[in-house]
Amino acid sequence: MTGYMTRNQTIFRYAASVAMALVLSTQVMFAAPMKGELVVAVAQEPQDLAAQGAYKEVNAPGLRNVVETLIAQDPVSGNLQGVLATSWKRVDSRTVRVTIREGVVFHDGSRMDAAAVANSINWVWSLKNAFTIQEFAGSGEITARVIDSSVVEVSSSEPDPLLEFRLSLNGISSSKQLADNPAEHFSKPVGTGPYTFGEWQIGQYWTANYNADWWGLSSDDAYGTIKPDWTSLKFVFRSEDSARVAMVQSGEAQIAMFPSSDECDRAKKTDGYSCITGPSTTYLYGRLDHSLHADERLKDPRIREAIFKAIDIAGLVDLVGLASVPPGQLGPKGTVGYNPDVTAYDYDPEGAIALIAKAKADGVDVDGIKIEVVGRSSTPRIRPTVEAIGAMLNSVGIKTEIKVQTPQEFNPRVRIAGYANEPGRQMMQVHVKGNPSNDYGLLLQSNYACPSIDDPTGSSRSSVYCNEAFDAELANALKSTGEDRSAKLRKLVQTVHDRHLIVPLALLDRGYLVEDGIDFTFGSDHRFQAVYLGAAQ
Amino acid sequence: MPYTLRRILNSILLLLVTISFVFFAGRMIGDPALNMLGPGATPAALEKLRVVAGLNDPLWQQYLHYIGRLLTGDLGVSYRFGFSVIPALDLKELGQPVINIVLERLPATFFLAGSALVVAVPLGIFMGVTAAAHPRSIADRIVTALSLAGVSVVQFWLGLMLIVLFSVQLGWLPTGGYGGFQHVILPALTLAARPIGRIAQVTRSTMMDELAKPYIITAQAKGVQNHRIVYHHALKNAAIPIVTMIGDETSALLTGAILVEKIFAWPGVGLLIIDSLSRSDLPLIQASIAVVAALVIIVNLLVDFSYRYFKPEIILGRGR
Amino acid sequence: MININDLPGYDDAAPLLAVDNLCVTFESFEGEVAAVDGVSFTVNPGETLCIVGESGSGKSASQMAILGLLSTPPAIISGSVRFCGIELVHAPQSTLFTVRGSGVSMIFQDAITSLNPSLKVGFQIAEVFCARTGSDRASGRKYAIELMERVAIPDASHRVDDYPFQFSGGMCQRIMIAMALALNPKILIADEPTTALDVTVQRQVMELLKSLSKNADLALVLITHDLGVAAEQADKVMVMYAGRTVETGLTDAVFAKPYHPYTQALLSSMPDVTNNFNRLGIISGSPPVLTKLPEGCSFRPRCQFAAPMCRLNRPQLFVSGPSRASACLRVNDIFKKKSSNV
Amino acid sequence: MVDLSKPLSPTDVDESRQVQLGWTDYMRAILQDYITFFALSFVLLLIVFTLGADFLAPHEPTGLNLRDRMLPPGSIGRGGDFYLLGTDELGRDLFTRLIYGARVSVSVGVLGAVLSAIVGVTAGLMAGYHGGLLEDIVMRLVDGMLSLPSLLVALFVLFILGGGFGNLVLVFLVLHWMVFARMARGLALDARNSAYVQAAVSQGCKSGRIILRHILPNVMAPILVLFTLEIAVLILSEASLSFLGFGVQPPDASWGLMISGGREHIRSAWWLVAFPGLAIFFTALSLNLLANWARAITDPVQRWRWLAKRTKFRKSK
Repeated sequence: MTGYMTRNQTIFRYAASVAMALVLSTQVMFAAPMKGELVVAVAQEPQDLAAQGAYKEVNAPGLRNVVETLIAQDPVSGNLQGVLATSWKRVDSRTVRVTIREGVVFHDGSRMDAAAVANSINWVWSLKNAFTIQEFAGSGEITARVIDSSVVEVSSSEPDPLLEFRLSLNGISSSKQLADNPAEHFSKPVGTGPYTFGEWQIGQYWTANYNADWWGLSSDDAYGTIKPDWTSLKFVFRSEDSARVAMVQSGEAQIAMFPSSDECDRAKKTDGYSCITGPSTTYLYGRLDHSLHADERLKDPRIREAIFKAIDIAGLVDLVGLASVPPGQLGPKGTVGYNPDVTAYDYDPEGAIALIAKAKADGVDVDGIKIEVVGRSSTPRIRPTVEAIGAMLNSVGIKTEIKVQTPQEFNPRVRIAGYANEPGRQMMQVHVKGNPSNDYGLLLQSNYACPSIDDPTGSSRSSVYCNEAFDAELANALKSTGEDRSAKLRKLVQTVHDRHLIVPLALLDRGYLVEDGIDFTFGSDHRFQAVYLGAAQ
Repeated sequence: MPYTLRRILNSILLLLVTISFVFFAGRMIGDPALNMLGPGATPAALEKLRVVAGLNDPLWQQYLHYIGRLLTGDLGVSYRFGFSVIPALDLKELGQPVINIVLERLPATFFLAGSALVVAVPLGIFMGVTAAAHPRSIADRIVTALSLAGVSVVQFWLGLMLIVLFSVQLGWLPTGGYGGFQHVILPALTLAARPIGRIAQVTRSTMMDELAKPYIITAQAKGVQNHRIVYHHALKNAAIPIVTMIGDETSALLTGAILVEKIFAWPGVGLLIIDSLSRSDLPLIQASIAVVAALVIIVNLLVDFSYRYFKPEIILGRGR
Repeated sequence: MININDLPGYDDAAPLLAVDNLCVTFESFEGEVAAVDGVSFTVNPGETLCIVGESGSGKSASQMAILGLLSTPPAIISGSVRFCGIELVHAPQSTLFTVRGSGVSMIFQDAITSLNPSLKVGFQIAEVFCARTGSDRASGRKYAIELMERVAIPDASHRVDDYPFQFSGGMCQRIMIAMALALNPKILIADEPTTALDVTVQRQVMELLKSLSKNADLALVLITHDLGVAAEQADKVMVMYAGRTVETGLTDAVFAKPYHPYTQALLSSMPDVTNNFNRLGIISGSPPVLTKLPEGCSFRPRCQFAAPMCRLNRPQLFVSGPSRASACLRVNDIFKKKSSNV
Repeated sequence: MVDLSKPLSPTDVDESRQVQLGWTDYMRAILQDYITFFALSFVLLLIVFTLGADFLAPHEPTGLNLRDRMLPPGSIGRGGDFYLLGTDELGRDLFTRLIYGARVSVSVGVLGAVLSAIVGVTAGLMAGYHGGLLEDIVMRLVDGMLSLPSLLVALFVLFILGGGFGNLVLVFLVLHWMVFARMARGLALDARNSAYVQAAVSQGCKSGRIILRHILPNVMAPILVLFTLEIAVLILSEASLSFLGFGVQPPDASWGLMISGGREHIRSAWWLVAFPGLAIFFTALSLNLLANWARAITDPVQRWRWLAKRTKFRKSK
């Protein structure tokens, strides 16, 4: 019986693909002409194209064209809107019920029903799988269960006001693929999006082709305002800034991601393409070892203050380019818990020298300090940044050692499981991290809460700070909502600022070089989606 | 032929030594299981992988195992999607065999290195011969200057400058990437600069020596045309140092391609090596090095055997 | 292909080879060096001319200059060389290529190194033949075998595909001769063809040259320092010293009665020619250094008969008898002295 | 004696008399040969700047000046500082950085070449002089290592050991001693059969003494030429390895690293890439030229050619 079904399905699928081909060809012939291939020069090759990667555009650029989420942020308003979900409803502090869109089919032909969605959500958020999205999105295990064929109930193990937001992060991919060929889940994404995955030439590019069968083409509430114009998308990996720019300039690519500020300025004077920039929620910051496995001398508040005073943040912002001076905290104005009283750390080298002298007079072995300023090689413009910080600290009399390490070297040293083995460390990690949740909760938790060696999957596993009283207050704040939550978070923001734990160095803008004739809308999450792209007016 | 056999055996031994070196040295960079599964791996998963992959065996046993699999063409599985990080998948082997990944990249490297050779060999020989045939002339000076410049220039710097000039300023050629003729011009030129210089230098000096030999006068005296004397009589006798140099430079091209492929985003073995180094993908690094070393050793072998064509004494067994 | 007859200046009636006041100078570290200084001679069809002299006397340089084989610079060549009326000094390359091989051929001292080690001998022999006549390789090979048989190389049909290193020195010299004969030249210049060979082989090679010149009506210019060879082979002899001709004339006449002390000295070292002058068994001193030639007569420092007058000016060639000339200021005195000595 | 079957060259004519040349002749020859003179001057200047960087550099090498970022060559900064070759992305004087970069690049090259030469020449001379099993082992090793892809092996070893000055020099030693060994062995073979060594042997000299006092001085010239060339090769290799991130690590600034850093700004600040590249180019070029000159001047036949051009000034004197 199963065999019969399968054969029947096969025949049906053949018929469907023939029909689809016919539709497609008539569309190509008679409908509005499509624009051919859209080439996007991206800065980085994805590590993989697993569905969980939809949360980080930087690491998996373009994935959201293939794999869609239940909910997404509107690029213009920033409000949550339904994609694969048509509506959702809060049940309690830790549960949301989501009604999913009917009639949507994955690219492999399997139906996207409640079971498939639940399966996909459980896969991505399973603590056993320990995907990086969990670290990004904060603690609490998310599970999903089927209510009926079109309703899924998603719950978090902790009270979670941001649960809907978290659902905007993870991609929904085919359960059939996970069952049949889990290996391909990482290299050949199967989603529901307007483009189907084409091929991935490792080291070169990955492509996606127009999906004539996309649900959005027949739906009034599709999130894209414009029909997909391009027959195919090609994401070309070019780590060199100048190479990406040159690709747009020579017409090899229509869009180049993340040009430097120089290039952006230059684009204004050049015909044929322009530079579009916009604010992001991404921060460049320095995290200085504090409570855990840190050198004793770094626990002296004068030393820490001196280090923070020695850093010319405005200068660094200028150096990094396409950025602004952050307000002394890791979230922009408008974030829940934003503290207007906290401002950027003062640049005061004389003050720093005085503080150090005082500490020295009190018997602190200042000359023995040697701060290791480390960046990850994949971070843009990291080398000059760490060199500059090193030089700034040197100039107030603090010795430094600067390093740019590969992710393989760097990543273990950031996580508690790795740095627990490094006794007496004096490291300042220079990092980039996004905070799209519009709320300080996740941010404080992942950066300032005590990490646990025993639970390497914990959300705060990369924190270098540990204070039980702080953790208790944070847990309390995370459970609350509304103005109460804001007030509690504000207080915590003040605390971390005063303790000189993390120095926000720059609030990064993101820029794109875009060929003239293309209208490109993007939100603060900076996810590249071809459906937001159309011919300019 | 015993000589041929001996050379081949020597080469195989050398390859084995190289591969062994890479194997043991690779073990110095830490726990392979941890490298494979990444820092997020649970101790249970690590232990499981160690058992499955035989990492708990004594090193010599692992080595023999590695060599044994190598003989069947199996160089392991890439760490990239290598073993499932995902306990739910119960440690399935997900990755591609590294040998396939390397072989997939070879054509691109061959295309690049081949294009560079196609430019460098005739041009280098022509320059060297011209200079030798007209010593101290303007042509000689130009050739000497160009060949010195070719060996003194930093390859990747030249590549960058060519990109700035031809792709950015003039917009004539693409900035990089894999493709047809247009794409290969700049990387091939960049790669060819040094071999052109080296081949021209060695051609010039050996041809000067050859052209001063008595048989040249004989050929002149019997009325052979100059170009024929130079290209037919002298060049064949000058061939051994030139071919040796071409062989050396071919080997250098295969490895020099690392830099050029990086600059031009050319998806060959060189770029693969850089990528796999930055990902610490040890099986892939080992396989790439093994393949490139094998190629280089084969080139050396071919050069060695080609001597017989140029020196009849060697074939006929009456070495000088 | 251009024939010799088509070259400008070709004149059937002109002497086969007429060299007039040929000078070859080299630029050197210490100034200019005259390797050949005003040499003149003619060669007629079928004739054998021997040029005799010590090493460095300019014998070879003059012959190389004739065929345009010296690279200029560093050599500077002046004077005139006419082959059948065709001027060869500063002639265009095309003229030289035509004349070489088909008009004048040259063979060299060290046959083994003078053959291309990496080409088969048959190919080398027939190379210009194929190039000039447009023949294919097969007929070239056939022709090469023919020529090899002509110079008496045994088993030519097999050895045609061998390489030079597979032959002995004498055989190599034969191959070179065969090669030189490939285009039926009218003159063969042989530059000390036997010096590098064993004595027995020397003889065979000389016999071969002799028979070739007899049978093929080939004019021969033989450069040698071996007066025995000269006496046996030559119709005419020319003696050179320090780049200059010191004596020239018909072989029998010169050998019977040398008019130049240098010729006398050379002859005296030849026991089998004549023992008239046996008291002058050796030539004292050493050959001159061309950059430091003495004033006046170059031979003066080594000359028994040197007189103050020899220091004053360089002796010119002057006719000292029927069809012979010598360059000694004291030719009459010597002769008297010799006569009186007898 | 003179063999006239060759085209005559004056070399043959005066080969019989050795021209005795003093060092003033060489100096004069260099002064007349403007190309070699340029090369020598460049190398001398480089040495002076490398040794005297602390006194000669116009600015602080690591001094940060974010107000004067990426000024083009010949600019005057806001504080009135003059920047001959412009400034880099941190506002540091490029000329100063080049001088300090020379320290790293040149010393990696020189140190690598010195160590390779010491090891290689020792091994080669011993192998060539003693022969036998030692020679077999050394030469097998040399041949084997020479046929390895050296850049690749260097990359791999540095990947394992980590980059940095010391490791870089170590890798260069391991991968370049063979070049010296091969040459030294050939020279030692020749020397072993020469009259002066035979004479020393017959006088009962110990082999160590013969190698050190008799052979080594006589083979020094070609080894020095090779040494010069190797410095150039190593400087180029260092640049490549540093460029790929496996060589010298910041804040040490080598020329290769400077190119690597400037690459991001290649379109807006060409000088950041152009000048370090030119510095490497001219250094390598000068070393090559000097090696060519030294090779010519120590070769009796070629020496004539070099000095012949100088005939005129000799005469006019």
